[in-house]
This record gives sequence, structure tokens and C-alpha cells, in this order.
Amino acid sequence: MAVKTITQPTSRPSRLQKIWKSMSIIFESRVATVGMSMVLFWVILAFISLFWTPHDPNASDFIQNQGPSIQNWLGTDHLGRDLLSRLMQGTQVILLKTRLPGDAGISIPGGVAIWGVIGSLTLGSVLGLNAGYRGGWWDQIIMQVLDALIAFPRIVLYLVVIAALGQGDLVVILAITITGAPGVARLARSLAMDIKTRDYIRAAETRGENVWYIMFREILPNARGPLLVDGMLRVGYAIFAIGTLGFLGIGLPPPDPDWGNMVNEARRNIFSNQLAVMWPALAIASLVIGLNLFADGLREEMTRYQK
Amino acid sequence: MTELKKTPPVLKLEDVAVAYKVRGGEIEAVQNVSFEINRGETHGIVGESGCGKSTVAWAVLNFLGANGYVKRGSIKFQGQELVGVTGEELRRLRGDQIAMVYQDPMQALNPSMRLGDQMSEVLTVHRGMEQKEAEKRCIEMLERVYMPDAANVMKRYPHQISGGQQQRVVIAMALLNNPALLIMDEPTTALDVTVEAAVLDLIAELRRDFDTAIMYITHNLGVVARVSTRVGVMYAGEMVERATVEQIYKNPYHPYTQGLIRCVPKLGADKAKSVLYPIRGRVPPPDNRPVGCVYGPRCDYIQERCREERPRLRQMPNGAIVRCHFAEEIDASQWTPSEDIMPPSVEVKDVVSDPIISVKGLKKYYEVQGSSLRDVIGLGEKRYVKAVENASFEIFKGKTLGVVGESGCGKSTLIKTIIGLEDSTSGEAKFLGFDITDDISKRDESLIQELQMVFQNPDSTMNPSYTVGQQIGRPMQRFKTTPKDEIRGEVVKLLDAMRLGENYYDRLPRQLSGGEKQRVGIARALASHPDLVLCDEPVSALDVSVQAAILNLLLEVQQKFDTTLIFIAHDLSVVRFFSDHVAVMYLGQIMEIGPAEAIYTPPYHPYSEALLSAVPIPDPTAVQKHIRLKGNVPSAINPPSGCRFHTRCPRRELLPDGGKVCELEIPPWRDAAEGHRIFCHLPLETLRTFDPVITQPTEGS
Amino acid sequence: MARFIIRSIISTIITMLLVSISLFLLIEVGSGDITVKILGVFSTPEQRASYAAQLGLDAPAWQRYIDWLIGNDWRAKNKVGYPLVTSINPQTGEADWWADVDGQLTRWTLEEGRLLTLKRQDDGSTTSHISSGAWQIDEEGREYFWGVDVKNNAVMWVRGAGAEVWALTKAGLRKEGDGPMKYIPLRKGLLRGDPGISLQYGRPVAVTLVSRIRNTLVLAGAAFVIIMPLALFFGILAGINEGKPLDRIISITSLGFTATPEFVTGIFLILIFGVWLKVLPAVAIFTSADAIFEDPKLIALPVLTLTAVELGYIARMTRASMVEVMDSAYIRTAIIKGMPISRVVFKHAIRNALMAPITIIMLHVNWLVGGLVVVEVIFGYPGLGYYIYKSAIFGDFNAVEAAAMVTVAIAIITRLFGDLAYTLLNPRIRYS
Amino acid sequence: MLVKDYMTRHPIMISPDTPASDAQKMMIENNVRHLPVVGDGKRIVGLITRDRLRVPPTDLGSLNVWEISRILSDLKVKDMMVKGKDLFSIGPDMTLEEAAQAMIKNKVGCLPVVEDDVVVGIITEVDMLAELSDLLGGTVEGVRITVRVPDKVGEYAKITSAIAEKGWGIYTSGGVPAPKRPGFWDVILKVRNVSRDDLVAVIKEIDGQEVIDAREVP
Repeated sequence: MAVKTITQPTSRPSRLQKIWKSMSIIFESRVATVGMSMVLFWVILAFISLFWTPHDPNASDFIQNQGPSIQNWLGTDHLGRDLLSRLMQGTQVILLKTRLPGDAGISIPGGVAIWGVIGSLTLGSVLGLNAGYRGGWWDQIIMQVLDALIAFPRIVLYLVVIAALGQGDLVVILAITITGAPGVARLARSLAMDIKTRDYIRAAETRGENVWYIMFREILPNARGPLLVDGMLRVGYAIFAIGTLGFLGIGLPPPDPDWGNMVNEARRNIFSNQLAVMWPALAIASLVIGLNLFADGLREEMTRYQK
Repeated sequence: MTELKKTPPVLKLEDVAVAYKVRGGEIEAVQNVSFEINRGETHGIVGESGCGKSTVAWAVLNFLGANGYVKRGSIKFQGQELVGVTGEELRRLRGDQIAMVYQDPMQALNPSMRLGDQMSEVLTVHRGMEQKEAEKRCIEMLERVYMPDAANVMKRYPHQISGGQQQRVVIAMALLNNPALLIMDEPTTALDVTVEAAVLDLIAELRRDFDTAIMYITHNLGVVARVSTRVGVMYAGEMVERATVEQIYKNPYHPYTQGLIRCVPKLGADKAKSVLYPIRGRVPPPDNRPVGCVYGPRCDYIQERCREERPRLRQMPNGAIVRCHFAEEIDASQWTPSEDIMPPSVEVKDVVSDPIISVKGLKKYYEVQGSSLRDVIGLGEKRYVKAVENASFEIFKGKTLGVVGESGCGKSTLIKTIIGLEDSTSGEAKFLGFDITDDISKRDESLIQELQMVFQNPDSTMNPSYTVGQQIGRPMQRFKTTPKDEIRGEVVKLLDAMRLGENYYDRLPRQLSGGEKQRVGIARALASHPDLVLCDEPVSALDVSVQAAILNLLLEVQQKFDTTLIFIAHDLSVVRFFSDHVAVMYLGQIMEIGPAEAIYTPPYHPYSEALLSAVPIPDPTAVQKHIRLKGNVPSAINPPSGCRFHTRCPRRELLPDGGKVCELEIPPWRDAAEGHRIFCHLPLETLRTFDPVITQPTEGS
Repeated sequence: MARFIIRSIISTIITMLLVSISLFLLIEVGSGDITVKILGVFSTPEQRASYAAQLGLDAPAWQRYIDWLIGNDWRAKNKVGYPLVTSINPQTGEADWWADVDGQLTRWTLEEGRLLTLKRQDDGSTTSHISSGAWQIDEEGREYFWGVDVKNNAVMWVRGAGAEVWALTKAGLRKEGDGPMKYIPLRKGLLRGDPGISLQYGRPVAVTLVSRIRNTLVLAGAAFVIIMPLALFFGILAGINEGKPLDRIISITSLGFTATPEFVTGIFLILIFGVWLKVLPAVAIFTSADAIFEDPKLIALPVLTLTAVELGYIARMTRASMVEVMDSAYIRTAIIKGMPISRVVFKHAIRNALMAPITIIMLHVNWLVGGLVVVEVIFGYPGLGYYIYKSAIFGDFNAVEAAAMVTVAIAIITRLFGDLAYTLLNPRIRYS
Repeated sequence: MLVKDYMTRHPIMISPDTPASDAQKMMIENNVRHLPVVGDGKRIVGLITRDRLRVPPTDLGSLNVWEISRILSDLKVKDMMVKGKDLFSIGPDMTLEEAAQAMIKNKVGCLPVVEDDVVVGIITEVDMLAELSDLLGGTVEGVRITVRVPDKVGEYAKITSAIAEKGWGIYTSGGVPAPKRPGFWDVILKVRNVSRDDLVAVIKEIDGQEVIDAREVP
């Protein structure tokens, strides 16, 4: 055949090349690039804060409610703490570390938002795949339960869960997982229902593959893209939620500053010092928007690629 | 009547080029296409997918999307230049003077609007007609296209009528304003053979009555032969040959045209007597077409000149217009295939052992949920879709059973049941003595690996996220037919058998063409050395040239591994070519079964006869009996009593009292000959009296 | 279609049930020892125990769930032996429980070991006289009596052995003798419209809830009325100009708004309108119950905040499906039929484009509720959200459960409407 | 012999706002002499013909070159087309005779064929002539004979019967009042499979009739 004449490199494309390929998609879309740079900005800041912050974020050794100055670039809050340091420190809990309960003060890598999303992705896709691929009663029941969960106003759920289990990073992660899972599940389900009509699934079935193999080896890899994009969006939602909780005063516990909580505290003397409110507010907004842009851009590119 | 006046063409394209702007430059999808269409003429445009057929159509309507535009040339409609016409002026032309019908009517109709409104707006908007009046006209037009109870259809929504009817609605809609030019883009591709035939008749009739100029785009050589007066053959965005339909089929000049015609099996041809020659390679993508003749790389007669210089259209003595440097020299009759496309030599072995698979009275019913309150709660009485009814047949080792029938006839369900994707409702099915009535979960490994399947759609037959190697290797490691470390070797062997090199091992599906994917699909099916392979329309989604290659491949494989095949297809000529035995199914019921040659010659089952008379034959001179089925295929939920075909059977009248018995009693199996059984009330004598459906006046040519 | 509706209604009911159970369980697990919160950390264990008993917390969880859902007066009735009824107390305006002793509303109380029968007069006052012979004998020979006490509990007294109970009064905990042995705090149950007594305020939840719901509905309603038309308008506008600058602008702005948490938006709005411009009140202080109606300015900022967040979301939804519809084959047909663009959009596209968002929008209502909580907290707006927040913080489970169920009900019912709207829009479902 | 069988379907049409010069170009390119002028939905608004497009010199006499060129370029089809009461059209189901009458009466060479004011075709003198030549079997071969008969009942029968006896077939026939001979009719017959002389011989038999002309055609 002529196909033989078409010569292509027999060597596998190396992992790096693959990664670079997928990265290059990002730069195709301006939206994604902008989004990513916004996110990167905070990630980098977070890493820096691990080793260095201008001042001790929790030490109130400045004059209260000051505007920006040489020593406090962003000014100080109502307790005379350096806002910049607090902002930087605040990123850690969201993105970089999760503090385990107990006085030992041990913390594991991966921020609360990240773990929460990972949680909901895992839980959601397991449920969704089962509902979508198996259909029938599985579908009925799983969807019923998820509907119940969705019907539950998130915030109420947060409140109740936290009222129930008390504050703490793990609790927040749990809350995010529970509230996020139904959405992921719905997505996974619809993807599964679409993919399961493909012939290669039929082929797997005629090989007598078992259900789990089909769900996780045949279907999941092809659902990965959309799920990851969705995940990215959810990191945004998670930060959103953490902020809200913090604002309601039931978010991540001290000592680490929590952006939402910073807003909450600062708004009490909003008339005297607006900056203290603005900075954390801006921080949350920019990070969430960044993630959204990033995800949107990616999704757009992906759909265009399929076309 | 005397044709005294020479009228100007309705549509005239002069070397048109259409380009699409893309990232970093632009792509010329279509290059220097020129042709003209006169009143009351159907100009066929034929070619493989990706040859820019549709692009031409869209260019005429100036509907090329945001990034497409006509780069060169002129498109004259009724003497008026269309290139550059926009806005109001264009809007007036569309739907009024130029109308279009395209593939898949379901998509073309607005799901949430009543058909009546969708039709009548054409009149109300263009002619400012009153709604009432407009609807009256629509109903007339619907009746004109033989739509049963037209007035009622007006009130319906698209999803409530059958595909054939939808297409009729679309056609009626197109004709409402009596356009001068009607563009049809694969209007019947989504339809069943018999429906297609009816629609084609309709089109021909309408052209005559309305004197409309029709531009008919299709990939199906048979259809072109039937509808068109002149044909343009497109390849890789260029029109390579243009001539009257007879010339094209009798003595094509361009090698590509010749190739195409060699690709398609003539109806009645079979693998023993005749062979198919694929065209090597594939259509070049628009962004890297060869410098010289676009067909060069695939051409058997390629010369230096073809590589450097792009040929231009030249007029041949007999009026045909060809884009080839050596059109005169090339003689199709002297052509001999080069070794790389040499088809396998097939010697038909005679039956040795007892049947490898035997099925008796196999039934498959699906339960259906009613929509009434009682059904939802579960009190409503159970209703069933009788997908397969009393299927009985047996196949011998190394033989092929072809199953033909229109969509919804239960052929897919039949093989799903055999391979175990569904369990059977009742009846017995034995494979080498093992019972295979259960679904796959209840079968043991060894049995599972003996039955494998090849699928229809090349784009979904492979899992996008695994390499060719992994996918072919999987069955081996699953069934442990080959030790882990030898798998790669085995896979490569298979790849070679598929005429794919080792370098395909690490490719991902998206790097393969449709044909290659299909080959991999076959390789995967063979990986576990099955005895029985079920092929579900393995070629119907492929271009004709590739089709031939795959068919040859399957034959070769069958020869090599002595595999038994069940081969489903809706294309009767392919089935005829490919199978030893053929079963004709209608509405879940096998109507006729027997040796291939027997099925395609009298005695016929009335349904088989109707099917045959509907197949479009790639030969304009062939004379074909004109039998058309009335009505639609009835619902399988409560199929007609007695003979399921009686509601549409054109031969009932031959029975006393117009075939009452067909409604009352289930017909008997009549043994026409060794292994040839017909499921009909008509006595064999009568069936024998039917004369053959197709008669080629020029045999053997 | 019938089938579709029936299905969604059935599932709605099931969902509600599931939610109520899970909610109850969560709070069971959660709100630790509520008595600590009420009595304060310095209360002694036995004080807490006795108070818990008074709240009926000693009963098993399933028992309390049923009480909570469908009430327990029917249960208490068998013990007391008379039908139990409620009647409005003219002083407090709240419903009191009475035993209906052949037409005579009756309660009992134990003083110095003597059982007094309190008979209610028509003027609402009560006459008390000693009732004798009411005592019954149980197997251990103790004399006991089941009756309704003055604190709306069905209680069991045992003669002679007056238990020591800690009663919570204005002055704090007071030790009382002659207390009952067993309590059943009477209630009609949620389904019968009685969510019980708020542990935080000691008043029936129902009473407070009503006004809160009303306020919230006003707020949400106002926001909804503003959001819907705008969102759809912008969504469609963006959708038909896909890729054009206008589309970009709309998309990015709406993204910006959705991605900004309510409290951030709220704060900024306060900064702008309340602090810098000083045109709108930064907080919604309710001077009277009907303050909103007297001074609409109060809800200006809350509504604005909600709008900002939701508008973007719905607009994006609409845009997405509009884009999808606009490059569908049937729109192409319409254009090729020579229909003017306006007609293509309004007659062909919009209807199909709205199908997808409408369900999602309705699903989104619980986001809206979430938003409400935050917004109400920011502006101190006395609505449902704020109420939930306060009660949840306090662990006032009667209140939380009631309020939460209301929100859930709202969410689910709107979703039901969404489904119906969808079926009406989509003939494929309507006719099949 | 209805209009719809002889008309030209899907004639080239033109919209009223086209510049006159384009119309002219279009006519020449496609060599047609008439263009129906239509609005949206092919609804007729007028008819434009080649001579219509000639600007009467009197209008231009007084103008200089520049003005002339300006006028010409500004002229739109709608300024020059036949419209209103001067515009005659005909329905597809009328007979050709009616069409002919209309043309003669109104001295027009062409009629747009209109079905509830939508143009479905166009019929011109040429179509008429085509039909006439068919009517007299112009293109089929045979003997064309013209017989002058007195204007009486039964004369026609004589001829037909005479020919019938011989077993010849009359292909077509027509009759017109004899030019300048009141009281007589000329009957034109086309008879196939017969020699001229045999036919003449037979007709001569009939008294009171004379053969004016007989010839083998074509």
C-alpha cells in the first residue's frame, strides 16, 4: 500500500514533547495565556512566602490602619499587621499546604482548594461513570442521591457541615468535596453516556472486559480533558467558597491568615481604612478570575481542536 | 417539439477557486472548477470525501462561513455574477431562485418548529403571501411530492415523521418558490435503499415538470448514473473530468474516473468471478497537494510531466472535458493492476465439515416502557419490540454469510445477540456445539475469544487514547493467547498482514486515515485468532476506493486464517460480491436466505425483488425493473400480523382474494433449491415466473 | 410527557425526604451538646442532663426525627389519655398545648406533691383546683400521672418522688422540686407546619421564619426580575456575534462578575455607593417589619450585589447555547431559505437556545440562595439567609432544619418548574 | 397548446434597482431581448426590452457629454421599464391563441407569464412561430398540399375521406380564409408516406376544389 510510502518517525514522541504539545495549546488562546499568568503570579507568590515574607504576618508591630509606606507596601490592618505579608501567607493554605488537625502542626503539601477539588473529581467521576455507563438502576439511584445533594444550597451545607464537625482544613476540604462532587458526576455521566456508544467500547465488551476496566481504562482516558478543565474551574469555585466561609468567620482556622476572614475583619472599620478590605478582595477576585479565564481558554481551544 | 431557441445556462462556473483563511495563511479547498448547468438538466458532481464537492455548492450560495471566500473565477447565475453579491440582494436569491437540499433532513429541520411554519415562511417572507394562502400552497406542494396526508403533516414536528418523509418535506420546501436552480448535496445518503429509490424518482420527475436545473452532489456512482444527464468528477478540489453520464461510464478518460469505476462491484458480480481494484493511497489534504497533477501520486500512468506541470482541462473528440496530459494515450481496457493493489485470488472451497455455527428460531425482544401513567408505575401491560423473530441459519467453516436489509430490520441486533452483547429471548444458537444464547458475561473466556467483531465507523472503532499497538495487543494479553514478551512481535505480524508497516505500532488513532483505522480494527478482531468474525457494515463509512481495499483485505484474511464471517451491509452489490450465502431481513424476520447467486436471480422473495429494483447501479445503460414499496416500515412494537411484509408487498395481488392469507397466516418456508428458502405465501411456481430485475443490454462490457 | 412530569414529581418528593434525613443526621452528629451553648459552659453536668431531658433530647434519634417531621402529640395522646389540642394564648400570641378533657381545655401542675388541675376559662385565664384520684398505679406500685404541663410538654409525674429539675428562667437556672420524670416536648412536626421552638430565642421558629422568608423573597424576587431579561439579552447578543469584539467584551465582563465572590462585590459596592458616593445605605437596618416597602433604598445594594454575580453566570450560559444553536444545520437551512437575519434569530434560534439554559438556571437557584446568605450577612439584611447563618452558628437545630428545608424546598420546586418549562419548550419531549 | 407548454421557464430576470447599463450588458451576453423586472419572490414589477433601453436622442440633444454620461450611469432599470397599464402579461393556463391575440392587440413581442403576480416564465413571438411551424408539421417530412375549397359544410370531409380511402395518414392540417378570395378557404394538409403526384391525383378527383400548391417537404 501507498501508506507504506508515507514515512513517519517510528520513535515514540518523548514525554517532554507531549507535555510541550499540550502546553502549546494554552498559548494558542490569548484568554488562556492571560488566565495562566494571573494564576502563576499567585502560585509564585505562595512559594516565595514559604521562605520569605516582608514581615511576620501575625505580628502586630506597626501602627494600625496605615496606608502604603516603604516598610508596609500595602499598608497595615486594624491590628497593625503587615497586609502584604498576610496576603502572601494567605496563599499557602489555599494552594500549597493543608494543616492536619492536632497540635503537632503537621501539614501536607497541596492546598485546601486543591485537595477539595481532587476529592470532588475522584468522587464525582466514580459516581458519574457508574451512573453513565451502567445506566438503569445504578443511574436512577446515583442521580437521585446527587439531585438531593445539588438541591441542598451549598452555603447551608457548608454551614451545617462546619457546625457539625467544627472548623479545620480537613472539614473545609470535605465540604468542598461534597458540594463539588455532584457537578463533576453530572459531567462525567454525560461524557460516559456519549463515549459508551462508541464502537471501541463495544469492542471491549466483546472481549468480555469487566465493567471497571471499561469504565476506567476505556472511558475515563477519553473523558480526561473535559474533566480536567472542569476541575480547573472548580479550583476557582473552591477558592471562592473558602473565601466566603472565611468571610462568614467559619473558614480556615488561624494562625494562617485567611483572605475571606481578612475582608471580614477589615470591613468593620471600612470607613477609616478601605485598603485593608480592597487588597484581600482583589486577591480573591483576581485568582478566581484567572482560573476561570484559564479554563475557558483551554476549553475553547479543545473544542476547536475537535472541529 | 422543436427546440429552436438556444437558452443561456442557468448556472455557469468559470475556473472558480475557493479559499479558507486559517492560522498562518489560507487553504485553497477548491481550485479552478468550471461547469455549467442548463434548464431541466441534472448535473452530477461525484468524488470521494474531501474533494471539495460541497464547497462548490456553498460557494454558489455564497455561504462559506466567516473565513471562506471565492478567491478566483466567476459564478454566473442566470447571467448575473454571484461572486461578491451580499446582503439583501443575496437574501432575495436564496430560497427564491436558488434552493438547496442537503444530507440528513433531521438536522436540516428546526426541531422546535412545526413543519407547516417552516415551509410556509418561505412563501410569506419572499412573496409576502397570507399565512392561510401560503399553507394551502404548502399542502399542495406536499401532495405534489407524494406526502401521505399532507394537511396533517403541516401540524407535526420533524421528529414525528420518518426520514424519508423529512427529506420529502425539505424537497417540497425547496421547490415552493419554483427556483431556477436546485442544489442537492447527498440528499439520499442518509436514507434506505428503497426510500432512496423513491426520492430519486421524485427528483427526476420534478426536474422534468419544473424545468429546474439541478446540481446533484454525491459520492455514490450508482446514484449519479441514475439521476444525472451530465457528470463532473471532482478530485482533490479540482474537476478532473466532465462528460455526459454515458461517456463517463462507458469510456472514462481520466485515470481517476477509471479507478473509481473499477472500485465498485457491479451488482451480480461475485468474488469468485470478478475482482475489485482499489486506488492506492488517499486524497491529499488541501494544504499539501502535489505541485503537478493532483492525482499524480495515485496514478498508474504518471510521467515526469505530470509531476512538474499541472494539467489543464482539455476537450476530447467526443466532447468530454478532461484534466490530464495523456488522456488520449491512456486506454482503460489495457490497464493491469500494479502488484501493490493486486487483489487476492479467491478459490471457493467447498464445504468440508458440519456447520460452525447453527441458529434455530432465535428470538430477541426488547421490553418497551409506555408513556401512560399506568406504564410509569408499572401496571401497564408489557409491550415488546420484536427485533429478531425466529432467525434460523447455519454457516460452514471458512464461509461468509451476508445479511442485508434496511435500517431497523434487526440485522445488527442479530449479530449483537450472537456475539453476546445481548442475550437472546428464546430459540437456540450453537457455536461449535457450545450454546451461545446467553450474553457475554455468562460465557467462558475460550468461547468469547472465538467470536470477535469488526465495526462500522472507523472514527469510533479505535480508542483515541491508546496506540495501535496497545489496542491490537490487548486481546492477546487479555486471553493470554501469546506470552507477554512476544506480543509486540505478534502485533507486528498482524500489522503486516493488514499491509500496515511496523511503524504503525506507536501511532495514535488520530494519525491514521479512515481506511487504516478500519484495518487496525480488523487486526484487533483477529488478534485472538477467532473462528467467527462478525462484520457490522465494515466498509459502508469508507470511500469507494478504500472500500475495495478493505474488502480485498477481508477476503485475503479469510483465505489465510480460514475464518468464518458474518457480513452485514445495506449495499446489496457489496454483499453479493462478498458473501457465499445471503440472508435478506425485513422487520426482524429473515425473508429469504440462500446462496448469493440464488438470491439475486429469480425466484425472488417479493421484498428481495423490491430491494434489488431499488439499488442504484453504477451503469446508466442497465435496465432495471421499477418496483417501489408504498408506505413506511411499520413499527416493530406491533408488527403486521401474518406475513410482516404484507402491508407493503407489491405481489400480494397474485394470490387469490388479494392475499387475505398474508394478513392472517404466517407464511411457510418454501425450498426453492438446495439451501435456498423463501418465506412467502406465493407458491414457488409463481415466484419462478418473476423475470430478473436487472438486465444489462451489453453483457460483459 | 405525562411520564416525564410524574417522574420529576416523584423524584422531587424522594429528594426532599432524603435531604431532610441527611440534614437531621448531620445536625445529630454535629451540634455537640446544645445545652452547653444554652446554659453556658459553667453549667453542671446534671443541670445539662435535666435540661436535655426537658428538651426531649434523651429520646433516641429516630424518635426525634419522626417527632420533628410529623409531630409527637399523637404519641403523647396515648399516654395522657385525652386528645391534645393547641389554642392561641392571648398574652403571648403563641399556641399553647392543652389536653381536651371532654370539651374542657386542661393542664396540670404539681405543687408540694399535690396535683393541680388547671382548667382554661374562655377569657384565657385558668382556674386551678386540686385533682384527686387521677393517679394511676404502675407495676412497681408507684403512683404516676401523665399530663400536660404549663411548658407545653406532655410529662409524667410520680407521686412522692418529685424529681429535681433545673428550669431555665429569665434569671437563669433555678432548681425546682416536684419535677416530672419524663418529658415529651409537644410539637406538630414540620409537615404540619410546626418546626418547633427556637433554642436560641425560645420562641416558635415558625413565627420568625415567616417574616424572614418574606423579606428574602422580596430581595430575591427583585434580583430575579432584574437579572433574567438582562442576562438573556446580553447572552443572546453575545451569542449571535460570536468572536466579535462585542462578544468578547460581554463574555469577559460577565466572567469577571461571576468569578468575584458576592462578599467582594458587596464590599466594593459598599465602598463605592456607601462610603465614597454616600448615595445608598451601606447596611439594611430594619426599623420596622415593613421597612423594605417604606424605603426601597434599603435593598438597592443587596439586589445590586446579587445581580452582579448571577447576571454574568446566566448570560454566559445563554451565550454558550446560543452559539451552539447558531452554527446548527437548521439555522443554516433558515439562512439559505433567504430568511432575514432578525427572523432567523427570533423565530428559529432563540427558542432552541433557551432550552439548555432554562434548566441550568433553575438548578442554579440554590447558588442564588447561597449568595443570599452572604449578601444578607454583609448588609445585615433580616432575611432567611441571615437567619440560617445565625442559627447554624449557634447550633439551633430546630431553626436550621426548618430554614434549610425551606431553602431546599425552594430549590427543588424551582427545578421542577425548570423541567416543566423545558418540556414545554421542547416538542421532542412534549410529544413522546 | 397552452402557454405553459410553450413558454420558457425560469427566464433570466432582473431587479428594478439594477443600472440600465448592466441590464443592457446582460441582454447582450445572454442574447435575449426581454427581461422581466421582478422584486423579492419573483413578483413582477415590469418588463424591460432592448429598444426600451435606447435613450431617445431628443432627451440628450441639449446636454453636453459629461451630463449625458452622468444620466446614462444614473439610469436604473426601474426608470426605463414597461410598467403599470402598459405592462401586459398572461397566465400559464391560457391558450396560445389568446397569447397571440394579446401580443397583436398590444403590439408587444413578448409576454411575461405570471401566476398570481409571480413570474413563472416568458413567451415571445419566437415561441409562437415555433408553435406555428409545429402546427403545420414543419419539421416532419411528407407532402404539403394546399387545397382551395368553397366555404361550405362537408368540404373538409370530402378531402379526409378521399385520403382515408387510400389508407394514407393526415399528419397535421390547418385552414385559413383564402387570401383575397371571399367565400373560399385554403386547407393545408400534411400527408405522410405518399408521393406528391398520387396525392394531387386523388384531390383533383374532388369537384369544386382546386389544388393551389403541393410540394414534398422538407
